[in-house]
Amino acid sequence: MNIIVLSVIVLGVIGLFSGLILFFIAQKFKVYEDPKIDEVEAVLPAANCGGCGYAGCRNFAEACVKAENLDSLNCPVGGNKTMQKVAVILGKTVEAKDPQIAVIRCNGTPEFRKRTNIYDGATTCAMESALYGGHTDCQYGCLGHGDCVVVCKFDAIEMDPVTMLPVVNDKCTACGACVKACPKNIIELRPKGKKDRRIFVSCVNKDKGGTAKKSCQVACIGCKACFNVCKYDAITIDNFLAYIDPHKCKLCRACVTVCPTNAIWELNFPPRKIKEESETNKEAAVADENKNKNDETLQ
Amino acid sequence: MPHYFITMTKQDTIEHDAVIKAVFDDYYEAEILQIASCASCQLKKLCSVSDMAQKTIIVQKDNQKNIKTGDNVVIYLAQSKGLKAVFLGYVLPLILVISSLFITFEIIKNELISGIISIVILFPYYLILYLLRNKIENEYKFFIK
Amino acid sequence: MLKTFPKGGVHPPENKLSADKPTKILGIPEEVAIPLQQHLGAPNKVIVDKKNKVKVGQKIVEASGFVSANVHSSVSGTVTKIDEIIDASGYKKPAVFIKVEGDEWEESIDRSKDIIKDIKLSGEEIIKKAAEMGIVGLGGATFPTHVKLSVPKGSKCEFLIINGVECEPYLTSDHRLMLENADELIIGTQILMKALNVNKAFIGVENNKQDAIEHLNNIVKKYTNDIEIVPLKVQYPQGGEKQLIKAVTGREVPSGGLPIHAGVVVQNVGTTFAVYEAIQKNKPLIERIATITGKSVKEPGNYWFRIGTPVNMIIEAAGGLPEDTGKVISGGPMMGKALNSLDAPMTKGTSGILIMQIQESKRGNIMPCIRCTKCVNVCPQGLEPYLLMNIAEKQIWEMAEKEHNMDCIECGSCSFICPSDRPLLDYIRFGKQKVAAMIRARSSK
Amino acid sequence: MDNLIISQSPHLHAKDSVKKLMYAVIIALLPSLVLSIYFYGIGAIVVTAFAVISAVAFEWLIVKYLLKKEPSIWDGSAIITGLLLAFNVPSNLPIWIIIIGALVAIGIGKMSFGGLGQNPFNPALVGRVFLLISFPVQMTSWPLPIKSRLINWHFFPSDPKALIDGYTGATSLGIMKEGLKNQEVASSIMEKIPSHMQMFYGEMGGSLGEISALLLILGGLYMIYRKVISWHIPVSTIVTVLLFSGVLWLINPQTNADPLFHLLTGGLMLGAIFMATDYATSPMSNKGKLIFGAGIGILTMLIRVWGAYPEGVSFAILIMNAFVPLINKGFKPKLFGAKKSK
Amino acid sequence: MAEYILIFISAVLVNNIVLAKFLGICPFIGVSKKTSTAMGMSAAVVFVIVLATIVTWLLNKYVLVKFNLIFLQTIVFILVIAALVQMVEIILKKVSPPLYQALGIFLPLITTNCAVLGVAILVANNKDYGLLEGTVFGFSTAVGFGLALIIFSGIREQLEFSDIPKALKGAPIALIIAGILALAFMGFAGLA
Amino acid sequence: MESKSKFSILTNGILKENPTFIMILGTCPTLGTTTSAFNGLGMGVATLFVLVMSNIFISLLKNLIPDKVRIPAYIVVIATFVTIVDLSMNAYVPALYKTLGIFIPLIVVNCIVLGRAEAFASKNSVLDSTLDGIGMGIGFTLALVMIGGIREILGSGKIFGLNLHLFPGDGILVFILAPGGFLVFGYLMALIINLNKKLQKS
Amino acid sequence: MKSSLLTMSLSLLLVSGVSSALLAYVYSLTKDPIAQANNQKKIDALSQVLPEFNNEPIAECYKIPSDGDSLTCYIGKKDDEIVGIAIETYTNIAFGGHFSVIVGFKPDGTIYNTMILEHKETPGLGDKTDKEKSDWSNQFNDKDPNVFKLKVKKDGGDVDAITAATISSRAYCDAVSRAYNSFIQYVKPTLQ
Ligand SMILES: Cc1cc2nc3c(=O)[nH]c(=O)nc-3n(C[C@H](O)[C@H](O)[C@H](O)COP(=O)(O)O)c2cc1C
Ligand SMILES: Cc1cc2nc3c(=O)[nH]c(=O)nc-3n(C[C@H](O)[C@H](O)[C@H](O)COP(=O)(O)O)c2cc1C
Ligand SMILES: Cc1cc2nc3c(=O)[nH]c(=O)nc-3n(C[C@H](O)[C@H](O)[C@H](O)COP(=O)(O)O)c2cc1C
Ligand SMILES: Cc1cc2nc3c(=O)[nH]c(=O)nc-3n(C[C@H](O)[C@H](O)[C@H](O)CO)c2cc1C
Ligand code: SF4
Ligand code: SF4
Ligand code: SF4
Ligand code: SF4
Ligand code: FES
Repeated sequence: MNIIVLSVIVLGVIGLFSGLILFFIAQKFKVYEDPKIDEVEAVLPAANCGGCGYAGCRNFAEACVKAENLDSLNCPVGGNKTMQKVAVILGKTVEAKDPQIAVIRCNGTPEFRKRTNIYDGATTCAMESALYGGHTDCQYGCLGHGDCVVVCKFDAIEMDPVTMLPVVNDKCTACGACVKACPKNIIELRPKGKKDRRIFVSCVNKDKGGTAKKSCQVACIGCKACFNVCKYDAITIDNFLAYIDPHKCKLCRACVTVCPTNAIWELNFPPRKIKEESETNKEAAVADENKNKNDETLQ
Repeated sequence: MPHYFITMTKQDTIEHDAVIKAVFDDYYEAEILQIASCASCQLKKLCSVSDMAQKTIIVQKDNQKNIKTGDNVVIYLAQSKGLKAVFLGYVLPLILVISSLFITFEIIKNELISGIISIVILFPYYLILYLLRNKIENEYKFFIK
Repeated sequence: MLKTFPKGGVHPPENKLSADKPTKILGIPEEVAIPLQQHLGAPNKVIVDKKNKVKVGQKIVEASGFVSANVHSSVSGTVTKIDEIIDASGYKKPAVFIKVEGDEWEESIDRSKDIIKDIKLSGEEIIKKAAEMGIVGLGGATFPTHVKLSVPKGSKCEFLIINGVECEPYLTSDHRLMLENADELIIGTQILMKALNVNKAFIGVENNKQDAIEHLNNIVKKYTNDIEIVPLKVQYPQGGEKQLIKAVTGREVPSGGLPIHAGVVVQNVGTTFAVYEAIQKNKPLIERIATITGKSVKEPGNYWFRIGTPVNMIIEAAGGLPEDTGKVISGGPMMGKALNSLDAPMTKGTSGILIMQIQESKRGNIMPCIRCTKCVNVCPQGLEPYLLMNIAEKQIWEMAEKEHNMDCIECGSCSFICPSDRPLLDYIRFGKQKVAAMIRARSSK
Repeated sequence: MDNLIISQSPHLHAKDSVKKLMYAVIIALLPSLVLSIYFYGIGAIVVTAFAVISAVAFEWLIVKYLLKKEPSIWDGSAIITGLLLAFNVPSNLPIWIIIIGALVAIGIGKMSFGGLGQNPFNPALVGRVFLLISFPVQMTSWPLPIKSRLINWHFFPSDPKALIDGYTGATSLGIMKEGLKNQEVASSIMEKIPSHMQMFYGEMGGSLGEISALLLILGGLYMIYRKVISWHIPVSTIVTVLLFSGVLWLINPQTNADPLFHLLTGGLMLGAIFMATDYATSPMSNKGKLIFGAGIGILTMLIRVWGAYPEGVSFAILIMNAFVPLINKGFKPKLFGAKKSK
Repeated sequence: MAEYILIFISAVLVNNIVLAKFLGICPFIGVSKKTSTAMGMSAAVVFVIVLATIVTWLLNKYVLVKFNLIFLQTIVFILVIAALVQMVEIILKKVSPPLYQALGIFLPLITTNCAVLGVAILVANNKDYGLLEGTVFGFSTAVGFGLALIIFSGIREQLEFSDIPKALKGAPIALIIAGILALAFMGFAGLA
Repeated sequence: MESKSKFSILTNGILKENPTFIMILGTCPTLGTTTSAFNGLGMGVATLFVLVMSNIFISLLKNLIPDKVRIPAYIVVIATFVTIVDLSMNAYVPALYKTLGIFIPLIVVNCIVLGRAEAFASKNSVLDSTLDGIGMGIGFTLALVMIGGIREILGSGKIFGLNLHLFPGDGILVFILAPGGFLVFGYLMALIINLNKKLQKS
Repeated sequence: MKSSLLTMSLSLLLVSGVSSALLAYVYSLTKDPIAQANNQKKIDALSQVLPEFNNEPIAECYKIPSDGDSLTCYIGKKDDEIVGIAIETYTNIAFGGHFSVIVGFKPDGTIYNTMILEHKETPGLGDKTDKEKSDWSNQFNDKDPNVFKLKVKKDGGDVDAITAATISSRAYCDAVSRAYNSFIQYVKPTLQ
């Protein structure tokens, strides 16, 4: 028989047979994967950081495709821009969320927070904190081994070698990994604020004023000065610790100057004009003024 | 709380990462995540000629855990059960095939026939499995970790 | 062959510098700070207020549950405040501060030196009284003694073991107690036996305390045949209760189980003495013996101190803090806690204050694990410490649980022996915390 | 004293350190080195020196420039690797080959896995087997032991044949294997090779450190005494070889060498005492160690009796190294209070 | 019998499919780090390879050689193997869904690339092998693959805790380990 | 998919998505056929041919083949070209054919080929697919030649058969044996991955 | 394209049909060159181990017995006069087990030339038996095995072994003497 005819027959039969089996099975087993998942995944940052609450970007993409609306889903890394793109792909809407950033709520550099003992153990914050309060009298303060630095996938936290405090830079995507890692609960995710400006109390010390002040010169002592000066009810004080609600705070900077221990931080603000002339007096004056005003409005 | 209070339940298990695909009244359907190197591969859907099927697995419901579709979970099966499954699924039929090949060849000395018999012998094997399906049913339960 | 536990263990230099120093009584400080919680278990509530006058032995803190213990005032005077103080845990903990005025005792307490042999109370009454008197284990874990004595339904206690091992280097308080208060100890043992309804008790003593073994043997003859003094090989952690039980009775406490699951209850000699005083003399647990010791300490010694006395005081009594102090440890060098404040109050659990020299207390540089298996070989619990540390470093807690990290008794033998100076126990503890949290979360779900 | 030091318990530490352990091993190896210098002359010194120096140097370079970390080469482990590599090669090996060996041992065998303690395979053996397979000619021509001869060593032998004639010869194992293959009777082959006594104290041809069972055993006892190693691996390896070869020998003493011969020849002692016991590459539990040793014994004998190579210790150890993680998984130390197996 | 033992030793140790023959390396490198999973996968591979060997051998001898169509070997084999493997899957699923599920986590089919086709071609083209020898060879080769896989999963599990230089993490270190293993396995030379 | 320039399609496979070093596909032929630079080249070119041809044909056929039998059909197409290569090599370069041995038919299961067919050719124009095939093929070939070259130089002191007289003897034999293949591939892969990372960063 | 059973079957049939036809065509094109290529090596070998000839020895080959096996024998003739006899022989005691050698004898029984055909010896060692790698095998040329003992010197013969590859050398001798024995027994007598 002609070899061509023969091979056509043999291969035709085998090809058809196995092709159909393959087809049949493909059909049986085929899990429908929405092609949109791929598309969504493509616009995601591929950082696989888990900041969205899902195991990886693909899982997040799946969740986006499945979800009825995107309100509860957010990729902190990509931010609004990415979520907007996702929304376009999926034909859904998404409300813009305030971008967030991590802030370090500890102020106690070695200069202000004296070491009281020498820690000689495994250099992780989690383990030092498991052993005792910390190598300073402040039990709340940063331990400085940088557990937060280690977990950050974006190189957004560095340890300042002088202050021994972590510093967050603008690579931060608010993934929240550091927040989880810090055994002292020092790190908070706060809205980035207009022009990247933020005001917050850089301290989590819940000791009474005196004790706090003794252990760290720049601790929040719960003196209520800021509380009194804030016109927008943005400040609350619990357990001798002030907290500024970022959503209420209007960035007026009034509180910053009244804080007797400089525990309130303002970031990315232009330098104060008055400050240039003479320092404390004027500041105090302004503070007083504010306080007065505040009192008046209260009355 | 000191650890004395805690009852320990340990058991050797075979675990696998999976994603919950659907939640039903008394079970979940979970899809196995491919092993790491494959999961990240761009070509996973077509990598090998025959490996296209994603595995969907029925997992026992655990009412105490609040699990929704899309959750990443670890599912597990008792290791002894897993190895038993391997035995029933691969090892036993393998023994069957090889021994029938050798035995029939010893008897009839014909490669074609004994070869075919050794393959065909799988069908009664699977028939038996099929008849026993209810017995097997209850053994291989996956749970959520 | 002396009895010992079958596997593992180390033999650190004993350095029992104060073994031949008879106990003295430490003076009463001007102010004491009595922590509210000096036991393992549920937190307590204070029943005195600022400005209240209290007497020695007056109950000031009440147990808030079964696994909890009362606290009594160790001095007489005025409550100045209820505030926080850094204790041996290194954290600020609430405490009752009392300004000392005189030394006025509750009348019910029998302060005579007489030895009372008759045990009048029934078993149940003994347990109740022990609870009332705030007795907790003085062997280290400060677990409320009445809980241990209340054998749960379904289990039966067959033996009582009195732990006079004192396997920690440096410490000698139990040793001195056995020498100086043997009669009370034996009676205390009988009380415990009655409470537990057992008719066999052992007193385990390490063989490096020959004098105590002989002395106890002599004394016990006067009382009963049911108490046996068992000399044990000098091997750390002979005093760990699982190891002690194995060494004395050959039984193994099941993994994850309690001594009672092996039919045994273990009590420290100090606890036993405290039980004697509580039952026979109505005296709550307000004082105990602590060893003050260390290579550079001028006068190492053993002191009876009132609960709440600041650590500083006992150091002063021993000649002050030496120049070359590196660490001050509450407890022994193997299991004690390094103190970060010398104002910390000494509590029911303080068996000694050890002052270590700088060069002795600095840890070596951490090197990679060379897999020398020394840690595996010394672990009395049959664990693989190197692996547990690796797992903890990588934070794979499921695996840590599978590798039984909860079975670690934190004896520290592994860290002690490791030639690479790896902080094995640091990591294992960390892992235990995490796994315990995980298990708790699981069982509460 | 203002600032107290704080750390977790235990606060005491045994006096051992990695360095001390490693130097104990080095001390245990020295007698064999001296003997080999006595028999093989200056070549033994040169090969050993180059092996050690280049092993240490490569470790330093790799740590410093590739891993960009602070090198800590004086822990002694690289010295041991160099020493043992040298112990496993003929004393007339050209320098450039031993340097390649050290590079492979340290670079591939050790540092690729992260360095000290992390390597799954014995570095010196990785280097040795690499060389054996790469340079079979140079690696299998052993100088004969000549008492106190001095210079017999060539820097760059242009013609490898020069190595073989005259003062080099096969090892006893090689002669035995060759002979048995040619259907000679074991007892008559024995006449061509050194006596058991000579083998025991070390007058025979072979790799430079493997020759004297006596001194190696002494070194081993010293290490056991210093608690550097435990007895499990050496004993189980040696006993397995003894049993295996004993059974063969009892079956047919004509076609099989006697058990003592198998013990005393080749790298068995060196391997069992110094190389199988390498911490990083041996199992963690005592049970595991016994199994590991037995595996080495069996594989060694398989290769010696039926394989192409006259000697199989190196291969056997490397192969068992690969099984160590599985052994560690399967044979854990007995957990205190573990429930009796149901 | 001795002949089969020789084939077995040769295929498992001396000419190990992964370490000496360079087949099936992708799954070898990408395989799970869990030893238990590796064992399950190995069993799956053995089964699949033996089946494939028998079927392709028969096809080769009684169709391709008979009709002088050897040149269709590659194409026929690949199609038949693919179909065969899928068929086993589907039968298993139909016959015993729970069993199928339990096996699901062993992801057997990922390993069916090079190794299966390679063994089929090797056996079919080896003039010395009859069906029985071919089957034994296929079986042994697969066992060799499984052995390598299991050893490897163990080492990788242990390496989880090592501090591998960053540049070598992942596939490179896997290859290096394979290299050293291959080096070690050369010691078996001459055994068969 | 974003439209890419023709040039980037071509160069994609050479470094950025190099099938051997970056995607780690087709490891078996990569190791099995690289005992010398020439053998690597031969294997690379054979694969290149199959890649290009199957890409072209699949791109041409993409609208004709029903989706569901796509994979079997692709396999048939690919296997056809593999067989053609097999036959022609056997006929015209028998020595090379012998050394490459089983790895020629195994091109069928090389993930690169089917992968490109599915991921690229089935979605793109014939021209693009051709370019993609060429790029990937060149990437693969370059990798094989590199590995083969290194193994040849180290293993026998030669390159493309030319003796470089590097060693007094024959060279470091291991490198032309199996273990050397793994080692060279491993270290080279590490090098290239890192280079690639650096390039992409800058 | 939309999938239906018809289109699917059709397209599959079409694809396989076309490709098999194509393959069959290519096969018929390459058939002869392949056959030739397969023979070429032997022809080259024959022309090496035999003095110049002008017949077609491959067409005229026949089998001769040897220890229960058989060897292939090729007669080289120049102008119908026998100039040499090539015997394809083998050994099983080589380092890699088996290799085959072709030995050319002059009609008087002296060796004209020898050449290894296929081997699995170690590169750099045993492969020096290969003419391409070393001229070691030339030492057999023009030797009469009757006087020249076909054993390595170590075994009391006259053959210089390759350094550190005595096994391969011994195996080569084994193969050559196998050929010589059959030659003396079965071929030589027919030449007279
Ligand atoms: C490692 C280790 C060592 C111990 N050493 C002693 C010891 O030497 N003496 C002692 O009384 N208790 C020691 N203990 C505490 C005992 O395990 C046990 O808790 C105690 O004897 C129980 O008695 P108690 O409740 O009266 O304290 C040790 C515990 C551990 C974990
Ligand atoms: C919930 C709980 C129940 C316990 N029950 C008993 C018991 O029934 N019998 C007993 O002997 N010890 C019991 N213990 C005490 C512990 O076994 C142990 O003796 C105590 O924690 C002190 O241990 P250590 O000093 O060795 O660390 C119990 C502990 C806990 C936390
Ligand atoms: C990797 C390696 C490959 C070898 N290959 C061969 C070989 O192909 N042929 C051979 O005769 N010997 C080979 N040998 C050498 C033999 O193992 C043995 O050393 C030799 O046959 C006997 O040594 P001799 O020739 O010096 O007497 C090889 C050795 C090694 C290490
Ligand atoms: C008892 C003992 C045996 C050793 N044996 C070896 C050895 O055989 N090969 C080696 O390279 N290093 C050896 N070393 C050194 C060291 O452990 C080795 O380099 C590690 O494998 C490096 O991780 C040994 C060390 C000790 C303590
Ligand atoms: S700084 Fe914290 S929140 Fe920001 S990216 Fe890093 S880990 Fe995430
Ligand atoms: S912020 Fe928290 S985690 Fe970061 S260094 Fe300070 S204590 Fe550690
Ligand atoms: S692991 Fe725990 S029990 Fe074991 S030696 Fe270490 S501290 Fe002791
Ligand atoms: S003792 Fe230290 S070095 Fe040795 S195995 Fe344990 S952790 Fe590793
Ligand atoms: S090329 Fe991937 S398994 Fe062979």
